[in-house]
Amino acid sequence: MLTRFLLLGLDKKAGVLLAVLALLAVAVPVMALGTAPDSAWHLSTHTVALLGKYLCFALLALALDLVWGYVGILSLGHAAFFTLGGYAMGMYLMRQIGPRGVYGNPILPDFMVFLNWKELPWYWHGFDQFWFAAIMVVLVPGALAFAFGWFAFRSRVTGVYLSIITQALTFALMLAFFRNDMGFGGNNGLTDFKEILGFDIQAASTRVGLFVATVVALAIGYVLASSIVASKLGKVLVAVRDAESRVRFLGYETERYKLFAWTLSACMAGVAGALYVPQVGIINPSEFSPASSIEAVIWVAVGGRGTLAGAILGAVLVNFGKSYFTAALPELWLFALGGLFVLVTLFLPKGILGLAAQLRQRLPSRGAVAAKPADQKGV
Amino acid sequence: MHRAFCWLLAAFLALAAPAYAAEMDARLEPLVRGLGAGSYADTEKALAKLAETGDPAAVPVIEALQAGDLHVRKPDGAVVVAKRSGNGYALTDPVTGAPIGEADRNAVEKIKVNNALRRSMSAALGALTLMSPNAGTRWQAAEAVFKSRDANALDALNAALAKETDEGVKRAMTQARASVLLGSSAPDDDKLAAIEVLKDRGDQDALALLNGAASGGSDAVKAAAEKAVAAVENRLALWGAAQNLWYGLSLGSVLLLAAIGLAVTFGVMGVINMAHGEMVMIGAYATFLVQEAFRAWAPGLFDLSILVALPVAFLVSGAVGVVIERSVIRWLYGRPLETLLATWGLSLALQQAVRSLFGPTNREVGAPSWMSGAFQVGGLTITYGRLWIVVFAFLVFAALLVALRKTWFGLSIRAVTQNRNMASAMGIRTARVDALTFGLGSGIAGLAGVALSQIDNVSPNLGQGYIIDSFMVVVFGGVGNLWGTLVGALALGSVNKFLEPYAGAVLGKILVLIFIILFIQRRPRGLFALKGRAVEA
Amino acid sequence: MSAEDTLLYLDGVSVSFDGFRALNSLSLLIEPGEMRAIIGPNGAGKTTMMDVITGKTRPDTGTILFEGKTDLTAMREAGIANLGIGRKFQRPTVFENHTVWDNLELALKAPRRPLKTLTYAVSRDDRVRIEEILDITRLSPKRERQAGSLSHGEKQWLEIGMLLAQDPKLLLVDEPVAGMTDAETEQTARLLKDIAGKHSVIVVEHDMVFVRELGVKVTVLHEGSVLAEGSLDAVSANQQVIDVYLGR
Amino acid sequence: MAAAGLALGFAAGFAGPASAQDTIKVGILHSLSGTMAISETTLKDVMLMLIEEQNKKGGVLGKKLEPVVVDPASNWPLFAEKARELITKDKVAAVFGCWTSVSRKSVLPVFEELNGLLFYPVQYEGEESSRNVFYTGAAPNQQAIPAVDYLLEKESVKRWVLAGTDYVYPRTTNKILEAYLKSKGVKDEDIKINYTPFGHSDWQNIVADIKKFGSAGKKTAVVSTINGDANVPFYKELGNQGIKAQDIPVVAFSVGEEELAGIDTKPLVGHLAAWNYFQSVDTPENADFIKKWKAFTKNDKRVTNDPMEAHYIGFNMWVKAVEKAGTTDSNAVIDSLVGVAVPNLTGGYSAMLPNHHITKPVLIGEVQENGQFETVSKTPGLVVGDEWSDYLADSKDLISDWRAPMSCGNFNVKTGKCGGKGS
Repeated sequence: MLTRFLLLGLDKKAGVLLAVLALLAVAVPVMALGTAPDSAWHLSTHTVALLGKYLCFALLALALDLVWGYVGILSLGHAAFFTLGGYAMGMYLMRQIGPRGVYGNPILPDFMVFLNWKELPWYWHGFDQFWFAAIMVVLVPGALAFAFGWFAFRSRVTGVYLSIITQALTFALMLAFFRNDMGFGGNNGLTDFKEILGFDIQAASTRVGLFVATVVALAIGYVLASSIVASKLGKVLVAVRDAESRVRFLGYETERYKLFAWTLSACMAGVAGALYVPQVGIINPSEFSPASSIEAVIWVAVGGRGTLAGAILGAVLVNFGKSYFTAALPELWLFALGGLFVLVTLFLPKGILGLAAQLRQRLPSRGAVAAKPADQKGV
Repeated sequence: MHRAFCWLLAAFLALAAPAYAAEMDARLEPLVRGLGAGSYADTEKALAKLAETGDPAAVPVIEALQAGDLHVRKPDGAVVVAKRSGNGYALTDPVTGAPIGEADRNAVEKIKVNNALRRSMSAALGALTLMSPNAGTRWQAAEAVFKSRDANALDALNAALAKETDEGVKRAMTQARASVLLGSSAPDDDKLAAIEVLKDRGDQDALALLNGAASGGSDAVKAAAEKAVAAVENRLALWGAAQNLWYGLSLGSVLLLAAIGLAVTFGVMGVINMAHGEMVMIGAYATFLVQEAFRAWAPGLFDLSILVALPVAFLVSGAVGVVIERSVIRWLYGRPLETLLATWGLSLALQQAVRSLFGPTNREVGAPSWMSGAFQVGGLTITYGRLWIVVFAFLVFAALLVALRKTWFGLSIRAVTQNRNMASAMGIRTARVDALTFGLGSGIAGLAGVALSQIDNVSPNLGQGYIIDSFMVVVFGGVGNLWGTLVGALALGSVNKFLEPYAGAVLGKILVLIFIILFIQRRPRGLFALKGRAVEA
Repeated sequence: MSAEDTLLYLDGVSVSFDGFRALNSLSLLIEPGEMRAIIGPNGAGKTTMMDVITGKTRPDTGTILFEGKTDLTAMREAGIANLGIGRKFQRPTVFENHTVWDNLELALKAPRRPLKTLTYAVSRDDRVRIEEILDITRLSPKRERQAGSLSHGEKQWLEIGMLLAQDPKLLLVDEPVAGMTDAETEQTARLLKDIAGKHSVIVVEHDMVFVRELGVKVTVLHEGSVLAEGSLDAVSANQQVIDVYLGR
Repeated sequence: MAAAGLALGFAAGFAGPASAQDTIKVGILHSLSGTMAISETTLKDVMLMLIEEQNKKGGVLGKKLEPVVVDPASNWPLFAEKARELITKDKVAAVFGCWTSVSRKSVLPVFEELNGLLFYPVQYEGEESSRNVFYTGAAPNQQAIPAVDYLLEKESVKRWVLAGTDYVYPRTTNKILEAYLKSKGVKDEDIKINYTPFGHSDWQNIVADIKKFGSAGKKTAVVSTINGDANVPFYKELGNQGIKAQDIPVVAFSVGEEELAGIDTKPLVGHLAAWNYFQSVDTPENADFIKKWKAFTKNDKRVTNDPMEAHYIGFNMWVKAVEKAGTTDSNAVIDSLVGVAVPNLTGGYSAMLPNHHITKPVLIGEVQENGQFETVSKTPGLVVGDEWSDYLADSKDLISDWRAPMSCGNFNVKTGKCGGKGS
């Protein structure tokens, strides 16, 4: 039955995407480990880490698209779930440093030592076990999302109001984690990791391993998401997006549906964060910043809201552009990026994947006039 | 002002009697020369001697030293007043003020001062100017002595008190005398009297002195001082609450200013305007440019620069707003979300544009004299800058309210936002109204920029600091309801300020955010939600 | 007649928005299997009545009982719908981004919990039932069309079809024939009549021809309360009714 | 399958053989956008100037220097990513960059993994010493402690407010100062510590509290470790509430000429700052440096500040070391850097110590009306940078010496072991 359900997700588009991921999962290790450093096909650890980062963001975008594209919940706070997952992983990696910290303290991370904490805060216990951390990666964002969503959806907070309080949520978390008294390393966050599951975190092989893990996670996430979308539940979700009250009159408790998608999405974001941290080597509060949530929204919009593949594509493209421009035109890249967003929203409201459809009925003005009286749907 | 005037007077008197003056110079000359001796310590000694003479002729010298005009002429080590003229200096005699020729830039060396010197200078001037013909000056002198607690000033103080007629000055002098006595080795009953005087003064400074007294001296004095301290502290505690209220109000009005433009572009038009903060920033930079212009061409009128900046900032930001609306927003009506993305992109670009135009560093926006400093209302310290911002915020709010309620423009805005097609059917040029409305919102943001430039960085990041708070305020108050924005801003402002003393700045802000989240659960459409069927649609 | 043996029982129901009284102690009884037509000028409170029954709006005062026992005022939309009260809106609202088939599938009587729907697979009877409804509503050829691309009339039909798919005990139908051709109107009337046998139906309609076609008991609403009740002829003869409505 | 091609396209795009080494590349890793651009952009410019100057002199080892500028956009993970890019992709010989501690912490593992060179030009909290990092900014004992000494002696301050932004530099500095002040016999109730969030802009009641704290009848001073952005509103509030330097002096560790450029300093005259360099310092080297800087930026209003001097020193040290080693190979340069001494801008020589910190004079300056600082006190000799503070329990036993045989960043003199990193 589960298989039946999963098979739902495997349409043609999924086939293509999974093929690409499979290709990456094979090609990258070969190019990174199997080629001579000076060969034209060699991938440096830098590139591997970069691709890994993009795919983590892709998973985040996927999670976001699930709630925004299919349920119409515009979350400006998904960075919160992403970062919480990241911290859970970061705490594990921190504990793995053990006595190799600069002060050689076997238990306490360095930042606690020099701000002379005496013993480990209770919430740091257990994170020396990978399995525990792994559970927390999903549980913490999930629990937060569930609690938040439970209240918000029951009291029917919708549209902009919902978006803004999600922003408030992540903003509050950012301020909280900036506080050194919280015991998460304050502004410096968690860094200087040594090893994960016993593997040297800086070794090329480990990086490739992490990359493959990310590819797999993304593939699973994609199949899961597309199966859900294809199921009847998915149809209900879309119905909720388009006409929530009508769905209620059909006897569906829309709150439950939203909560389901919302919590699941948060968990996916958490996993993305957890994979992100060991690959970039640091997690700190500015990841919570509302700006990064908004950026994630933009990836989805660029790729094509409401198309899972689009979300992934958007995340990869935008971030690739960012890495490229910040090096190529460091003074001007913000113009490029900003311009991109404006152009995309103006000329491809359905994103890159919607481009073809868009080309048919050109003239942005048409859509605009038709839609003029401001209604909050779509938000 | 007065002060300078009365130095001229003093100098004039000194000059009026040449013989006397000449004799004076003879006596002062070596002391003045001593000021240039070299180290801070030496200068301080010379200054002390100069002060001891009690000779008003010393005043202009100290004034010059305070102003940093006093230099040592390298060749002969004479101490002179040197003022910039061309690329050299015009020299005058520090005592007589008589011109004594020119000097090349590096032929004179400035006499440096540090905090210690500054203290002794104001003390000395205090002692020396107690007899000044001008009441204001005498009052300042008394205050200076009050702070310096310079025992040498005591005789001068008594003499002055005997002559003093002005009530206010008399009080100031008595208090000064009290502060000196308390510091000195005067007999106890003098000190007890002094304590009473200070208790009546009852402000922070008095508290400082009383605390000092309470920690030393005879038991009788100690006891009295402690009582006085308690009394003063109670008084200040009462004012403390009022002070907090004021802080809340002034923070609230800053939030109001920042949010009110958004209340138009977002609240009325439904555009999730992420570039709002940049409109504020542009307003601030407009202020900077206006001030640069004033600095360049009309330094004398600098105090007016802010007033001129207001319309300029409004127009500049407004114009940028109109351009944005015409070029981008107009295509996106009814798709609030797309407006979020597009305006976010715009805000990135605008920040970078300003960065490349003006550089990434802070730009200096000066405060006009009428906006700097503070005044006391009982135990309440109110800074002029904040006061004007509060006033300004409410003026802007009122103006906007009138504009939307009473003018034809406002009418058509509401018509268009409520029923676009009907409005256009009635011959309202909706496109133009849209552009102007967005322009209005942006312009108001620009006005906010002028005010914020007085209290915050004028840097490309200025807007980012306010955008989130602005959205919180508008949403908390209820989208599309100006009164909601007003109440929201003030409420959040004062909640924040009342939490701060207990929770600290960081935790306070977090608690406010959590409060907003919970509040929205109770009222999903903000404080002043529109009720009834209108909402359901 | 007591509340017990009614299907729907409204007593002294009042609602007001910002001072405007949309319902003014409205009382109404619907028997099982009965079809009732509700008429009344604009603002008489017809739609608001439907809102309070379906839980979209909470009444300020008054009792609403379903099957003589369940208090609807305490419930939310979904719960009420699951009791067996279906509603068709004035402005046809179907799920525009779903196909006709999916619209019906969503409406079809089936477990409504997320995890149930997640693992839901269309059973044979379900398919049969949907086909049936497609035939009734004449939408079979358009089953794969996006609902958004249907004509106004077709949307009306689709929504009626969704109503049937829900298989409710009580149908609330708001202006079903608005924008329909005479043929369609007549056809709708026939459809509603034979539904009425198994279900109770409340029809709100302006179209007098249609109401006459139905030939059922008529309730006239005015300013949020019942002005008159009886056969169409009876009420049209009623002087008050003529004043406020027919002879406007 | 287009997508697949795209994916490979990326890979190919990233890969590619190393470019031929006809120039020596120097990486510049400073934020040009985001919150830190305000401070870091200047350092990017000064590096470009120094490199240009060096090339005029014929470059290094007969090769021209080629700057590689990237923008880490005030985003800490991006710092690490860009550092990796500079070293692996652009093959730079050395990197000059970072401002905030977190950005340094973020790139540190990268430099150690790839054995690169980082010159870090900003005063920081210490408690770190890496083989691959050279700290040309001040350690706490080269800034904070002398400043406090000055206030203790010259202003005979009895009561202290330690106000800072809530991040690691102020936290650590204040911990050190607290310990130091207590060792000087200051009582607990005479020390008040206060932390505010980044970019805090409403200082009304904090300034008022300072005023109140100052009215206890004892001379009071404020030691400010408030972070760049928040300073302008802080000083504006100080000015407005009329806290005069004569009454309650404020000594700041992160306020330099650049920050003051944004404020009207008339009400602030006499407030203090502690640095290792002031633009007002009157030496021929400095005059020359300022002249070149203004010429380079084509703006004679541009000011110079302490981190710029740090880069000036660091860059010259690197050049000298490379010349000495005759190669740009990291290991050779790292070894030859220790002991290198170059002139600083305050009329002396700064030397690279075995702990990869440098010797500097400490200057205390008072704010003047023209937005400059007037030096009111200068340490007689050079102060040796102390990475492991003697006032923190866990680090007082640690020392760092990167010369063979010890070559350890955190050698514990008690246990005689090299903990963690070095081993």
